[in-house]
Amino acid sequence: MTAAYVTEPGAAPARAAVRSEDGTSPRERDTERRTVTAPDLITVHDLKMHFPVTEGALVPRVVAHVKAVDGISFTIRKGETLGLVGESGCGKTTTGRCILRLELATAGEILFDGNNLIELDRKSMNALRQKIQVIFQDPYSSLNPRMKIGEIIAEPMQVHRTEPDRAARAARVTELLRLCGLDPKFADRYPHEMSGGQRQRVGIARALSVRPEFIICDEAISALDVSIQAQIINLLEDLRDEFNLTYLFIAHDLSVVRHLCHRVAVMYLGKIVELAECDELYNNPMHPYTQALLAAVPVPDPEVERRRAHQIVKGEVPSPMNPPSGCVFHPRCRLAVEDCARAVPEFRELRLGHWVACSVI
Amino acid sequence: MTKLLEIESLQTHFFTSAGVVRAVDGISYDVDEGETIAIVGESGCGKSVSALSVLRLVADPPGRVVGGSIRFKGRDLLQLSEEEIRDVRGKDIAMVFQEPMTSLNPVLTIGRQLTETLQQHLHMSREQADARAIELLGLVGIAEPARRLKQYPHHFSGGMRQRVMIAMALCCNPKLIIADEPTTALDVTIQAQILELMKDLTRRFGVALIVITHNLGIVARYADRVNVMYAGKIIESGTAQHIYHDPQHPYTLALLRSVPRMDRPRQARLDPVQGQPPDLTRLDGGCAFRPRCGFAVSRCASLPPLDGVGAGHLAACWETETVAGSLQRAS
Amino acid sequence: KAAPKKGGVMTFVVPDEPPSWDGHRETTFALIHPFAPFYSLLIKVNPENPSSPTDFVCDLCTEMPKPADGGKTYTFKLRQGVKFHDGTPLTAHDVVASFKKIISPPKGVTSARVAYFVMVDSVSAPDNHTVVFKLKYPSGAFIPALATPYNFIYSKAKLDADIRWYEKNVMGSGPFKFVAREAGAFVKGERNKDFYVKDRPYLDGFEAIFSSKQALRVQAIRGDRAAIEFRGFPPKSRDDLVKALGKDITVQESPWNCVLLFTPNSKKKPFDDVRVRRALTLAVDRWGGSKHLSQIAIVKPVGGVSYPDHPLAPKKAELEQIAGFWPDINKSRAEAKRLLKEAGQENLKFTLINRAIDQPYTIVGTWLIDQWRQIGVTVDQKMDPTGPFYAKLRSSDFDVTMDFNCQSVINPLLDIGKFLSADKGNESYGGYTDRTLDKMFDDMNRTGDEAEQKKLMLAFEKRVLDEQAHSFVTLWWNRIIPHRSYVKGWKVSPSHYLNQDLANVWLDK
Amino acid sequence: MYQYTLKRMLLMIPTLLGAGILVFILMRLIPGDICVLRMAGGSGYVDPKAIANCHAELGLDRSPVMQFLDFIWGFARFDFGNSMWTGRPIVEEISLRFELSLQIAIMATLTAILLAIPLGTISAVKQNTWIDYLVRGFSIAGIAMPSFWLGILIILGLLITTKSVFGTPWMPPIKYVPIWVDPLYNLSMTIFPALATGYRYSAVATRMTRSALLEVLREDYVRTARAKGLVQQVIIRRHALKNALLPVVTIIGIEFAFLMGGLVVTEQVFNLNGLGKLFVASVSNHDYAMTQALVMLVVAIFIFTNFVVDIVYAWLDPRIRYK
Amino acid sequence: MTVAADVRTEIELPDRSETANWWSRVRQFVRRNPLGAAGAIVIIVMFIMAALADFIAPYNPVANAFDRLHQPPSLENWFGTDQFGRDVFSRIVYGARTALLVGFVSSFIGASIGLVLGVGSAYFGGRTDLIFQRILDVFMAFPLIIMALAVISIFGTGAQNVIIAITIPFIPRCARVVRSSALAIREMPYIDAARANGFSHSRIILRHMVPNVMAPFLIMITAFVGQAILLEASLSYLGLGVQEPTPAWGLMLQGGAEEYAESAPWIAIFPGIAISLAVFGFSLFGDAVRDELDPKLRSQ
Ligand SMILES: Nc1ncnc2c1ncn2[C@@H]1O[C@H](COP(=O)(O)OP(=O)(O)OP(=O)(O)O)[C@@H](O)[C@H]1O
Ligand SMILES: Nc1ncnc2c1ncn2[C@@H]1O[C@H](COP(=O)(O)OP(=O)(O)OP(=O)(O)O)[C@@H](O)[C@H]1O
Ligand SMILES: [Mg+2]
Ligand SMILES: [Mg+2]
Repeated sequence: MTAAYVTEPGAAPARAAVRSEDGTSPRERDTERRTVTAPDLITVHDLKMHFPVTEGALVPRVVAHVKAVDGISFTIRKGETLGLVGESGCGKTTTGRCILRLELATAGEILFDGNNLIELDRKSMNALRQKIQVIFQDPYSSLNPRMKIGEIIAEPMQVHRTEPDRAARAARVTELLRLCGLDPKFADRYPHEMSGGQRQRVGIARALSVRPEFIICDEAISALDVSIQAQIINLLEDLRDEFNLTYLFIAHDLSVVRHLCHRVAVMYLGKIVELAECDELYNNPMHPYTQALLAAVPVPDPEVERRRAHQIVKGEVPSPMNPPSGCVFHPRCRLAVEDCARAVPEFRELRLGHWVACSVI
Repeated sequence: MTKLLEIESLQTHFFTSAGVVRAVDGISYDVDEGETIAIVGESGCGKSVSALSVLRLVADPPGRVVGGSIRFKGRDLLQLSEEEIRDVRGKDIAMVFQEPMTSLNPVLTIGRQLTETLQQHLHMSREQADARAIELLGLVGIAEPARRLKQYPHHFSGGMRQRVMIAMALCCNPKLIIADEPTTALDVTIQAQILELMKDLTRRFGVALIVITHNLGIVARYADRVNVMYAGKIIESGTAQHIYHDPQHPYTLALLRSVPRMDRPRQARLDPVQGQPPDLTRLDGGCAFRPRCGFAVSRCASLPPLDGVGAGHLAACWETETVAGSLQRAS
Repeated sequence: KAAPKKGGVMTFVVPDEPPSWDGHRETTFALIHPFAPFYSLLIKVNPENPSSPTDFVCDLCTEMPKPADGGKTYTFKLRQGVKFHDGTPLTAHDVVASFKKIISPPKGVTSARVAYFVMVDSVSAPDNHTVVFKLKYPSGAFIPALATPYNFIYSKAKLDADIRWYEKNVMGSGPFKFVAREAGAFVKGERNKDFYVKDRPYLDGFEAIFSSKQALRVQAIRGDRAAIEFRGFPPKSRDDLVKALGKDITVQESPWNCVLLFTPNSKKKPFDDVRVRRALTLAVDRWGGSKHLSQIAIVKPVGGVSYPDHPLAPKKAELEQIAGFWPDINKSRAEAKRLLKEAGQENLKFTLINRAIDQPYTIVGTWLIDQWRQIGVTVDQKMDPTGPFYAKLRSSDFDVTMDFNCQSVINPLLDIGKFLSADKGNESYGGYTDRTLDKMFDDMNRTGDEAEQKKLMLAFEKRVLDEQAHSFVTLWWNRIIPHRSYVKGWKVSPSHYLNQDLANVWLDK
Repeated sequence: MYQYTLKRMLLMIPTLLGAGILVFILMRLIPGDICVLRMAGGSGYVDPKAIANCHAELGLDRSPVMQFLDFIWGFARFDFGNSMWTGRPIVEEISLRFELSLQIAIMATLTAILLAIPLGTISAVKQNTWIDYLVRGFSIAGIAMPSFWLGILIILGLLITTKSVFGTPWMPPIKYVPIWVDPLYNLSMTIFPALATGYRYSAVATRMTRSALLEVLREDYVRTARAKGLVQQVIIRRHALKNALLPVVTIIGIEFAFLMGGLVVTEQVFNLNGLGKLFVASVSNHDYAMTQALVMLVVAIFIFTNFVVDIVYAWLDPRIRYK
Repeated sequence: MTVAADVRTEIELPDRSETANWWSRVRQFVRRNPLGAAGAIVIIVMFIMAALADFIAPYNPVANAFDRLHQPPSLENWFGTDQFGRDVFSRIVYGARTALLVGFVSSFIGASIGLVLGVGSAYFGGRTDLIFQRILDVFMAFPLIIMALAVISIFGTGAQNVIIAITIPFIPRCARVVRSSALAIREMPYIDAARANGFSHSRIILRHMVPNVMAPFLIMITAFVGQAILLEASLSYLGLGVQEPTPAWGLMLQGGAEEYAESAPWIAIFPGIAISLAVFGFSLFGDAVRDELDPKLRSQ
């Protein structure tokens, strides 16, 4: 690094992270070390996704924009899991879709392996798609009901020619099903013959089929039953370790994010309001929104609950079509001062690797 | 103190082409006045159906209450005529449903939907009903209630709709409110608002509350007593304290262990409940959790009764000792 | 016979609505039925004897003229005191102006019957009550052409002001005055009190209601929503009406100056082979067909190329000599099969183009197909609406087509022009050229001698239908008019175009 | 609302233009010639000069592009020109027929609504009982019966029964008289076709009501209403029916538009001098001008009806209210 | 503490619930949907008539017999004879062929073209969809019978052209329905998954979207068959349908219905019943298909 040392907003800390006080498992330390030394895999810089709202059926005219994602930046290192949390409609999914280029971002850049995904032509993008996979929230609608499980898993291999011949594909399907904890005989079943948890395993197997480097898990577990969620979380963890996968883990269950992620970004109304190492964020939340979010999560222990202070944030998330001026959180913020309504807070690195967008603290 | 609601061996089955779904298969519990009872359990275990059965709202066909009794203030709701049960619905017992987005009629104003209950049960005039509706909306924390009355559900956000649903439930000063996953569809911050509101209102008006949920955290915060359901049966019942600190049924235990917890240090690995939820059409006579249970023994092939394992603490398991033992060892 | 009663409004149904109201330019009976009562003609068929093909009487003239100048000049004296409905007097100049419009229309004006009057050299009015026609050559076709019911006499003043005025207006001198018309619905007329025939018309008025579905027209008569329909009903409807209404229904029938033909395309294989064409006609049992089809369709008389009751038409014995009219159908069919075999066409298959009109086109077509089936020929029928049907006829886009000839005044000398060579007659669609035939036709028209004409006609007939087998007559039509018995004074004629001024009609109510 | 209306009007233009192009091309693809058709009464022969003359008179000798531009330009000025067949102004030709068609369409639609909504509701509420089967059978029978067949049966039935009852056969009038001139006469003519088509079209609407209501009855808010202890009738009337009517309104709207332009067969059966009959006549007469005008009219009615349906929709469903 | 078994231990597959055999499936269908079953019977009878017409029909359906004109039903002629003396029963049996041919071919072709257009339009969206929508508007607004009339006038009559005339109006109707369900499908995550994997447009359309709009497609087809039979009858009534002497129900109604409605009603009654029954059958069956395929209706 030379004199022009300017960290990207939201970038991973350059040196070893502040350790949490409590004991961490050997495995966790291991991954942490890897994170520190690993190169950046994906860098999102000032990403904006504004959906035009049109009127007029004949000659559509743009009357407004839904600012689903409004200038966010972060970096994910190889082997790292970044959690993305926030309330419904804050733009988590849209961020993921922009990276997958299911939506063409309005502005900003997404660097993956040195390529800016936003500017890539269709052909080179398709080649890259093999490395970026996705697991969706709804296990019921993310599998084509008219295809057999085997076909679903084999199709990406066929298209990307990672496994050009049929027999090899079949063998790999068996292997993948096993890997995801399913009986290989499932290969010639249809999705509707399976339970939600099983389907989610199929979704994971499909994502793994072309040996990706980066997987976007968009609420991959929130549609599942509590008793099944843990199975899938463990599976995701195991696979990450085994194949050195990088995850963008989108969720709104804060306890799951805490369990699974190395770093966490908190989004609110199209912006990242806080980004930090996982333990740092949970132990020392700085942004008032993050604090409220954490306070709102009930803990399954009556004793603890009785002792906890219940700080409840007022109001609801405004529409991204006309977000509040200044700091988007100020109408609901308990710390808000007059200036918050005017000045857009800077996304600052308040501590090493701990970025916050709040001008009050 | 008299029991407000006594449910005894309630059985509700669905007769479908795939076979008989024993959605609720002999559950019994009581609710005292002003008490908050939680029912937890995984998806499809019969929580909603048991709640709907209380007001005889299960779609018939295919569903039917095939056995048991539900006594509300001593009257068996299952024996009432259609008119009599209508009088109970909304007046004595009110319900709040899971999906605030679809549970309100999109083509009627909020006001209309609120006042029609008042007019039906309390025979209020239009003006009286409107006044009461405004009062109720204010109560559940909706600003400018008079103006809001004339609006339609689509003008309201999810959280506000759920507030309206609560206002609607409170309309006729019911003795009991059954809330079926009232916050599942909402964001955490909104969820907290709604729960706090419900807790507050039920306390203030002394309304008993049955909350159905699968979020163990919510239960811990609000419930006096907890019933854990599995495959159409209550498998454990007790105070929140019992359930969280002294679970006697392997399923309860497994459920508690499987969720990552914010109040504890990060675990290396989660401890999931193995296997898949049971198919309610193909239950054999034995304990339904047996195939997924780490404590299963041969005796589990016969149905364990829901027996007391402590004061006000019931569990349906042959191996409660072993379970308790394992708990001791673990801690 | 009861004395005619005055008064009453007669309602009748008309299957179609005419395009314009100008008789000179239109060719459909739909114009005649509602509009003929408004106009006078110079001469017309005898309303007392309409079934005769040769009985013409004066309408506006006072006396049928004798041809002078070797048959080249006809001088008509007109009635005095005839008035148009607007009160202006009708003079010879009006008659001349009308016929000039028919015979030699000015540019931009359409007349449908220019060809009828090719023999006319000039028409003039030496004085107010005399009209003189000068012909280029004597012709037996002139008087019948003159009696054509479309030759309405218009007012010269109106024509001078706007020669196309009559397309959208009515102003004649006929027995009825125009009252109202509603598009697609009806035309109403009322009695012309100043009509030149004393005490006529009997009716106070009439109402012509347009109704395109035949079944509905039949029911209308049954339910007394209408008294009569002048085109004709099929036999079954007649029987139903009689059965339902008994003596309230009177039926008048007449052979009809219309005939269906079928014409092979001589330019197309294998119909360029006379043997194939002959086989097709030999297969058709006309005598049997007459008996059978007359029960279900508006056809009956067996005849050759000219109207069967006309003096020029062949006698039955003569007819039986012609192929397709042989009394022994089995022999005829055997011959047909032999011919086909000889021509190598035993498994002949073709499509018959037909006009999508039930009575009698579809029925005759279907019957023909069954007739041909019996000599092993497979035929597909393709029905076309009138527009496309004409288009196909005229462009020779067919194997075999149904064809028709339907004229108003019976005038065989004109009517058989239908069979001339393609370049000569313009009305034949077989695509053949036969100069012998053309010469026979010319000779027939030029000779005044009736016996000679008859001889030539027979030869013509033989050549068209048998020897050269160009085009074939199926059956002549049969006009069946069942009407309310209270309709009196109307006599059926061999053409639905004729005798429609309604002057003599009265209601016995 | 005003702006919305304006927008809808603009939206009509491409549809109308498309329909104009379509009908223009279709008509000219039909083999045959109006002039031949007019003048070939006796034997199919027409003097070529007469044809040329007639073409010039009707403007058919110009290039198709010119003809098209003329048609569209005339249409844009609401100048529909003259019928090629009768030579009279098209507006005059259409007006009486329009009146009749409109009356029948309104009466038939009313019949359909009056049949469909109660029957559909009963059928849904009593799902899978014999009443349900009966209603469904009755309504499907309406669709299954060819309409002309039904018409023939009606007329014949009237003739035969009146004959046996009164001694003289009676049939409906075959001539249209506007309702304000002679209501009784008018109704005695229009009632039968209106019933016949109304029954037929009620079938679709009945089925739609039934299935929409069944769907709505499964909705959460109906369960909410039941949980509030409302009476069944109130639930159906207030909560279910209003929602269920949304798709039914669409169906009825489409059918109304269809009735305005598509009653071809029924008009033949009852000799109704309506738009359908005129349509058939003008197509078979090759009356380009008339057919074009009629298509534009019917398409405009179709669009207008859709517009009305949208307004009714907005009135029924507060979620779609236009500013 | 119970040892957490490795999550990856296979979830074993229970035996496939013994796939209900064919017969019990049929019985279930009949129980669930008695009206649909009645419709199915009608359709089966029609198919049998069409397939085995040569054996079932006692007479040649086109041979005229002028000695037996409009005979009432009797032992020789079960349904009587028509105006050409042809056996009505035989003509009805053979007529099933025409009805099924016209019905199935037109609805299949119409629905298939509509399927491709609808799915394509929904998938590509944007301007393509906008233009396509406007074109659909035109065709939807265009009076159906006039379109048929024009098509027949252009191409001429005959079964094949009747099929064309009936097919054309079906296309936009099917396209519209398919498009709206394809729009919903396009938003499904599995389509996103396919797009995220860079599958080609044709693959996404053909493998992922088309199979999933099969339900509305099949529903449309069954609904269309009945309509096509009716439309053919209407065209026949206007003289534009299948032509004599082809045995076709609509044609039989046209030729005989009005003229002989009173004196020889059997000429018109039997084909009328045949048409009504067929349409009735297909409508009932179509409803049943919809109930079976539409999960919303099924879970009642
Ligand atoms: N295609 C689109 N067109 C217009 N607006 C869109 C589109 N997709 C998303 N949005 C809007 O963008 C905002 C962000 O949506 P997004 O799905 O990214 O939120 P999310 O954080 O994933 O929410 P959830 O937790 O509910 O999944 C929402 O307000 C949404 O309505
Ligand atoms: N209408 C129905 N027909 C058939 N089976 C039904 C019906 N409704 C519910 N069931 C079955 O009854 C069982 C219990 O359903 P219930 O809705 O009570 O579950 P739940 O515990 O509320 O689940 P969730 O947490 O998903 O709401 C389920 O297995 C379900 O499949
Ligand atoms: Mg999302
Ligand atoms: Mg539930």
